[in-house]
Amino acid sequence: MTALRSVPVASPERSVQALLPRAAAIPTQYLSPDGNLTEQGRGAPIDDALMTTMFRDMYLGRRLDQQALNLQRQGELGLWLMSLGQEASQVGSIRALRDTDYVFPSYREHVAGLCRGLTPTQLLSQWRGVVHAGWDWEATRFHFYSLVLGSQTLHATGYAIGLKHDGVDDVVLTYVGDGATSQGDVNEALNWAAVNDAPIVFFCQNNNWAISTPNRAQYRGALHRRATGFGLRSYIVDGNDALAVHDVTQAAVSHARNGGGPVFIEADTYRMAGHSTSDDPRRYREDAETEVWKARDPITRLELYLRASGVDDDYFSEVRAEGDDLAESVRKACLQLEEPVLTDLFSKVYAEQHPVMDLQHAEHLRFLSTLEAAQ
Amino acid sequence: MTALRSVPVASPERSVQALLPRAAAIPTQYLSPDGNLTEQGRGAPIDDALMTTMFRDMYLGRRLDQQALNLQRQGELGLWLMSLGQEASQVGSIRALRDTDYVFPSYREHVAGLCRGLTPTQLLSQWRGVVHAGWDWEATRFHFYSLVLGSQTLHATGYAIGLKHDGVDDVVLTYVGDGATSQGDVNEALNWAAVNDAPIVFFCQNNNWAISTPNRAQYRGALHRRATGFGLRSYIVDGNDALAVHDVTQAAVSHARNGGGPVFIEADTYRMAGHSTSDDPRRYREDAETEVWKARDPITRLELYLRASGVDDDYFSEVRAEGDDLAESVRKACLQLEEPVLTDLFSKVYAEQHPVMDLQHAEHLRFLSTLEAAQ
Amino acid sequence: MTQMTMGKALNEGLRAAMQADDKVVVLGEDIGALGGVFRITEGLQDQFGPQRVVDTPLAESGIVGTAIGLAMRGYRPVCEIQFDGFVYPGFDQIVSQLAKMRARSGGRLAMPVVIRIPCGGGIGAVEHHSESNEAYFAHTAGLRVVSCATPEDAFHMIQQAVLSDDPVVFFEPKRRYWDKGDVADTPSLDLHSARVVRAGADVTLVAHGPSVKVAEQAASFAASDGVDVQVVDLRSVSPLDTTTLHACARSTGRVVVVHEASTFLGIGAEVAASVTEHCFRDLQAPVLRVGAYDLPYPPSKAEDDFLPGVDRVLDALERSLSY
Amino acid sequence: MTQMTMGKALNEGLRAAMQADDKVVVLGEDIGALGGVFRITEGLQDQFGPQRVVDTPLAESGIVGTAIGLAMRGYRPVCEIQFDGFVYPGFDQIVSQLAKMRARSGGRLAMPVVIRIPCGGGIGAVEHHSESNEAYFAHTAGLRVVSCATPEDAFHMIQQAVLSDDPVVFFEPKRRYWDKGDVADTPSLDLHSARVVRAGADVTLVAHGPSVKVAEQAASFAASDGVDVQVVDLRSVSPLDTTTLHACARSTGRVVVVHEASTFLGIGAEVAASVTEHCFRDLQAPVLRVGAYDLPYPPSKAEDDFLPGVDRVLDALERSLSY
Ligand SMILES: Cc1ncc(C[n+]2csc(CCOP(=O)(O)OP(=O)(O)O)c2C)c(N)n1
Ligand SMILES: Cc1ncc(C[n+]2csc(CCOP(=O)(O)OP(=O)(O)O)c2C)c(N)n1
Ligand SMILES: [Mg+2]
Ligand SMILES: [Mg+2]
Repeated sequence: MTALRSVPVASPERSVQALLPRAAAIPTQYLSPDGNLTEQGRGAPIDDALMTTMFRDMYLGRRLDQQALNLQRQGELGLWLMSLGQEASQVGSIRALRDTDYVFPSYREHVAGLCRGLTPTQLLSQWRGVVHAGWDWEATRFHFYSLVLGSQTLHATGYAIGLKHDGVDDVVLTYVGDGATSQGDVNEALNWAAVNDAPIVFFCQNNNWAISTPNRAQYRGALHRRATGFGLRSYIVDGNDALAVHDVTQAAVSHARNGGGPVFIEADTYRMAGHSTSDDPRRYREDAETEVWKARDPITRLELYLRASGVDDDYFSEVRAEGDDLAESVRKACLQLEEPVLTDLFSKVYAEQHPVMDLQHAEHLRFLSTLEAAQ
Repeated sequence: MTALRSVPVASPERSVQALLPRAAAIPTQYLSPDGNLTEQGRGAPIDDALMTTMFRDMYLGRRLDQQALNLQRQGELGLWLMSLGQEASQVGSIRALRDTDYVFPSYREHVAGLCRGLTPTQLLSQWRGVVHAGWDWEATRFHFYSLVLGSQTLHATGYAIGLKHDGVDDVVLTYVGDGATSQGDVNEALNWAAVNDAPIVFFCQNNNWAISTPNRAQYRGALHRRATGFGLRSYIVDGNDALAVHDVTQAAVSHARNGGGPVFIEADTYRMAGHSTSDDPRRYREDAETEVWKARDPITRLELYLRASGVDDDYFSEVRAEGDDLAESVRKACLQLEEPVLTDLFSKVYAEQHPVMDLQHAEHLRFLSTLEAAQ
Repeated sequence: MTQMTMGKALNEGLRAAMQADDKVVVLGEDIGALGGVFRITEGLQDQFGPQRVVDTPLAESGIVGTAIGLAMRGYRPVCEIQFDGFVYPGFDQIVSQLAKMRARSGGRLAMPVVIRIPCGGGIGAVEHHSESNEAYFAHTAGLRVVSCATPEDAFHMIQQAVLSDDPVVFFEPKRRYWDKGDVADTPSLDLHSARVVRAGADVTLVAHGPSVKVAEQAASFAASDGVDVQVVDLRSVSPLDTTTLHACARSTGRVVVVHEASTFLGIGAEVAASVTEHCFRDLQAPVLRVGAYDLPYPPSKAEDDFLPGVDRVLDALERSLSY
Repeated sequence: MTQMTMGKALNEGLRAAMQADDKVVVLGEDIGALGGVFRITEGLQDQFGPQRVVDTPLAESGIVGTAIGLAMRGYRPVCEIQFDGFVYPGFDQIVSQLAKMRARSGGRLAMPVVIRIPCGGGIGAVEHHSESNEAYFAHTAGLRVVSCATPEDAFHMIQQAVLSDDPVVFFEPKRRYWDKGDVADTPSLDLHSARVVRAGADVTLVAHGPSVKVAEQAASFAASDGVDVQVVDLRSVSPLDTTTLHACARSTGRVVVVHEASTFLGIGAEVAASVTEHCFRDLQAPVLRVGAYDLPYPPSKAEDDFLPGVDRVLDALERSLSY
């Protein structure tokens, strides 16, 4: 044994190579909060028509949000989850897709949904409790909402793999929240997409909060770094800058479309309202924080830019008028939404014959008839 | 509108900053496969006594494996999962812990278990079908196995958080396989540990296969990179080099113990045998691959090193004799393991009174008595 | 004896449990500063600190899995699942790990973990927010499953659940959170006993959780028609208090069981099977079940017809009596 | 008509389904080159390629969740869960997503997904490898749950399951994989019908999956004692073929139901409740249940006493007859 060297144990910290989590990258930003092009932005592609389209999208989305809030306060909706503050993330991303690309939203993507041609009323119907899925997802290529957090990311991944098998060059984009990234499903989806080189873009609206849970209690490191670790190409972008979001998403989509594999985009944004109409954010966060983000408002920012670029008042009044119409008409249509009838639902659970369901349906009809007889 | 700049859309690839998955780092290696110190190794701390201890641990572990295999082939065990080839990963890591540090194994950590003082027979008992948990986990600080892949990583994380709350400076080490990293639970655990700065080391024996599934079908990027993305400190080490594994684990453990937060270690190793005694690896992998890894055998490697360092034959014959004893005695003890009796189990499900269980127990006893009466 | 809502009773019960034993920790999504979406943990973080009242990452498997680890370390975790429909991502940890741990360990390892689940419908919620999934857990050996129907039971049962060395899935009927009731200082029953809520000689009506109130209302209506309905609140869904249940069934010879869960393999099936097996000769009519129909929970505007309400219960009572 | 084992019948059934429709894809852990741990998918990857026979990452939620996405894209995925005890990590995707999708979509979105689960005990396996968890799925509205008991049914039922536009949880009794039997070229029953396996006038014995053989053995023993036992193989656990079930119960007036799952809230509870409700006046004795005891699956050396075997069934038949 004497021949063995007996070196004093060196500090292990020095003797091995450790990989340290890197800090988050700096988000891509083209438009500064005061509406000026940043240095990055000055090198970026700018499409006039797109800018005004996106402004309109965001503006109308916000009007819908406000009217839905009113309706909820008046008892006409059971619940509503506002997109307030996240309009640029939604509009910038969805406008970077082809119409045939398939979208799997989470549950807060009303503004994106409008861009896909969903009617405001369709968007409200679920929250009024008349249907679970309020629109034609095949026609709009905008799937119905998933309320079980993160579950849709696996569906999206499976769908994307199907696209690849079919040799179609559409891509899938799925929206996911910062909170949802903690779910096993989302991480399984990232891994699955990577292993399969699936043509999918995970678009994470990191609005800094999951109900009352701030990012620091949700994860460490940075979400886009995590995606990188799973082998995805990943981006971080200022989520309140529609222009940057659009360009980054386009880059991501083209990467995925061209067989480059899955991409993750982290959009740094903020939930300006409460989590939902049932939530009171003052219980867990400072108004001062919200104030900071008010100054980064995505709609104001683009308006300032457009005005500085010479877009005139006429344009803005037109859009405002359209917003008034939207608000007015959605209120009417909402109140007229047809209510579901239980007896209709028995035939909508299974495609094929089901004796137990038939028995229950018959039993329900019998019961209804006794009620009628009693009257 | 005319004032808007109309720049042609540049290639998005050039206009945004993409984070690309980085390739795996190079594993830390102190001993080359032929038993020589590498350059890294020459700067490393070497403890003579530890080297011979670890050789003995690995050797005895392999003897247990072989004897268990024999017993299974003779019908005395229902199943056995060999550690063949992974001895350095297990011994190097477990020997870097204090006795009070708590270990959550997966199901293949027999060699580590021996180091913690588990008897070979205790290790066999579960696979003979006489118990689910064959040893005193509190005394050995080595938890019973978890067969639902990855589930133990969350228990380990919770336990580690408990340690931290208690102000104890023990750490937790949990073993996990490459395949298991695809499970949602493991990713939730990484995140949870990071958020809580939990004193835990995730030790991943990346043996390149999950039954028949090779790494390339399991994940992309590299597992230690994924952990980095979750905000963990992470290491990659040559898992067939006990010396390097020990030193890296020591670094990790001391980081975790000193409040630095969770650590992930990826040990690059190989499952030399089939997945289990029920598995035939020739159905899915080339013998040539196994041959490559044979040349990297962890036990041979350390033996070569020790011999070159002057450890004499006496030492090796002693260890061999010990191995013979182990093999002999475990065979005897295995055949004598007491079998479970169903009637005993009714009282082991609940701590407190349970009328339905009592009814069933009584019913079972009644049934047994009718059987006896019939005889 | 004080008056309070069920929500407040749960809050006070948790507070008392935490005061009594500093190994009791509470974990879940948004239970800290917010006090939980139903405010059941309101004020607890202020009082006991963020180490004992923990806002977790958003992952139910993580909540239950780390609670198991904490229990192994000697803690007594109480997990909050935000809504019934979100317990499934944690199903493996509950069913394979939490439930089986003691048996797997040969009876040595205790798992004093409580999983609180606000359950059931009737509040006009969107999908996944109105489910009654107690049968999944009741079918799982190793778990205890209970449900409170009154503020009094809420206050005492949550404390008894925390004191239990067995894992307890604790269902809280969310639409009763705002109902007020008297709360006595000491519990009158243990965690596993059924309670005869109303004496009656003609027919036994068995319910638990949110349906107890429905059963009592139905019994009142029936009384005005001269029918004397006995109402039993199961309280413990697993184990069933078969002694009480069978005695009640024998006393009237007619049993109707009502619950919000799907009828097929709902707890009503077990009640029917058990009562029939043990009280066959005393039964005048088959046990009748009034559960939700076997549809996924419908859009909320249809929930009143979907949930077993007073009229469906009265209809079943009538069918039982006229059998 | 050919003779083959149940394992082979499943393999051939899958092959036929894949040949008939190239939208059928098979996914799971180790099902490619290895052919699955039970070799049920042996040779399929060679024949249909790695795009249709997919070795997935090791994650059950991922398997089911991506299968749902594939189904939305027009595929008909067949998922293999490696062992019964490993389906729980995928529980949310099965119960909240797969099961509810059609109803959520207002009846518009079909979910032709099959989840194959090798189930049950009796093979001396370690923990989590011998479970019978059909009741969880049977309690879930939106799913169909079936189990094959013979090679013939295995061959045809797997094809019928693949053809179904509804999600089907397909239980394969693993200890019967090696049993041989005749397989006719065309199916004699649809996926949802029970089968009277043996005629009998004295008592009806109801079973499914691995317990059908136990029931038949018990019936043979009973026959030698002069008792004429009718044996019914449920085949479909959800929906139950109540027509056949009730008719059989009425014909003998005595019913015993046997299954490997826990007794409490096992499918026997539903059989008992349903038969009692609909055939009360015809019953001479209460429906008796012979299930596994409500313990987590014991170490395998105790499984013979744990599982409902022939002796326990005979005991129950006797109790029923002498009631
Ligand atoms: C599996 C699951 N658990 C819990 C919930 C309850 N819940 C609804 S939204 C929410 C927070 C989501 O946060 P995030 O993912 O950041 O999305 P955001 O609401 O901020 O858009 C929670 C906890 C749920 N819907 N699903
Ligand atoms: C949740 C779950 N799914 C499936 C299995 C079946 N199974 C047992 S071991 C194994 C492969 C594990 O591979 P890995 O994690 O790399 O560990 P190794 O066996 O290589 O040590 C599989 C699929 C399981 N035990 N648990
Ligand atoms: Mg958020
Ligand atoms: Mg492996």
